[in-house]
Amino acid sequence: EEERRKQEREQLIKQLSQSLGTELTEEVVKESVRETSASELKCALERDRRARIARCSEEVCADIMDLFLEEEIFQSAKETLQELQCFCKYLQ
Amino acid sequence: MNKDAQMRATINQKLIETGERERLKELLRAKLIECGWKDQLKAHCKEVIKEKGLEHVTVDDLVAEITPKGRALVPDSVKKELLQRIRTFLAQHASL
Amino acid sequence: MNKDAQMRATINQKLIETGERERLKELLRAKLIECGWKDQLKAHCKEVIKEKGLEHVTVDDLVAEITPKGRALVPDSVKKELLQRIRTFLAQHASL
Repeated sequence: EEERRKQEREQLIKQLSQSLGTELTEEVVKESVRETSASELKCALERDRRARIARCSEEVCADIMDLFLEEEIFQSAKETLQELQCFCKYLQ
Repeated sequence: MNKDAQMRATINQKLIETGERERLKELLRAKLIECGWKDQLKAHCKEVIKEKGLEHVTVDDLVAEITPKGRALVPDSVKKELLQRIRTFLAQHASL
Repeated sequence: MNKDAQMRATINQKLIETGERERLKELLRAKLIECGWKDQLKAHCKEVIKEKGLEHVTVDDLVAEITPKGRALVPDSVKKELLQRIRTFLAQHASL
């Protein structure tokens, strides 16, 4: 009788351990998967944002430079031409 | 409530009361990091994000996609170690 | 409007609102004088006028002739400094 009870108890412990193990594993897997998914998505979004800022900064910089050079080149051409025309008139 | 269910409820209560449940989960988390499971999960997340496109993916999509792989990737050795810890705990609480 | 275009618009708006765009132009002007760009451009203008003849050249002709050289003569260090200033400005305006 004692032996039978002992076996029953061991069997029960085995079953309970297994179901508890499965339950805890499932819980940890689900929690970790959600946590990892959230953090990976957040990181990916942040990387994307940083890359976009870097790309757009370069484009804005190029635009500013282009417009600036356009204005400066035009001014320089106009001034130099006027200067030479005045000088020529003066000589005449 | 039958005898098994009663026993189960008592054990769960003991696990929570003694803090063993949290310790077991901590152990599992640590083992999963140690064996590279978490890194595999991260890599899989990156693949899914790349595949679906950042604009079209939500946390729920990712969870749905990677959970089956997450389950499958848990090494047997980790499962065995957890089981051993649970058995030891249950054996120590023989009065159950 | 796509995300990049939206961000470019936001950056431009911020640069204008804060007066930074004007300050950047001032910086460019100063740097280009300092490095001799302006003098080189003027010398190139004179060459073109001499070549084509004062009577036969218009401002538009001159602009068309000197623009490629004008752009090519901008030192890389000046371009880099401008980009760095924009990056620093954006880092200080983290709301983007």
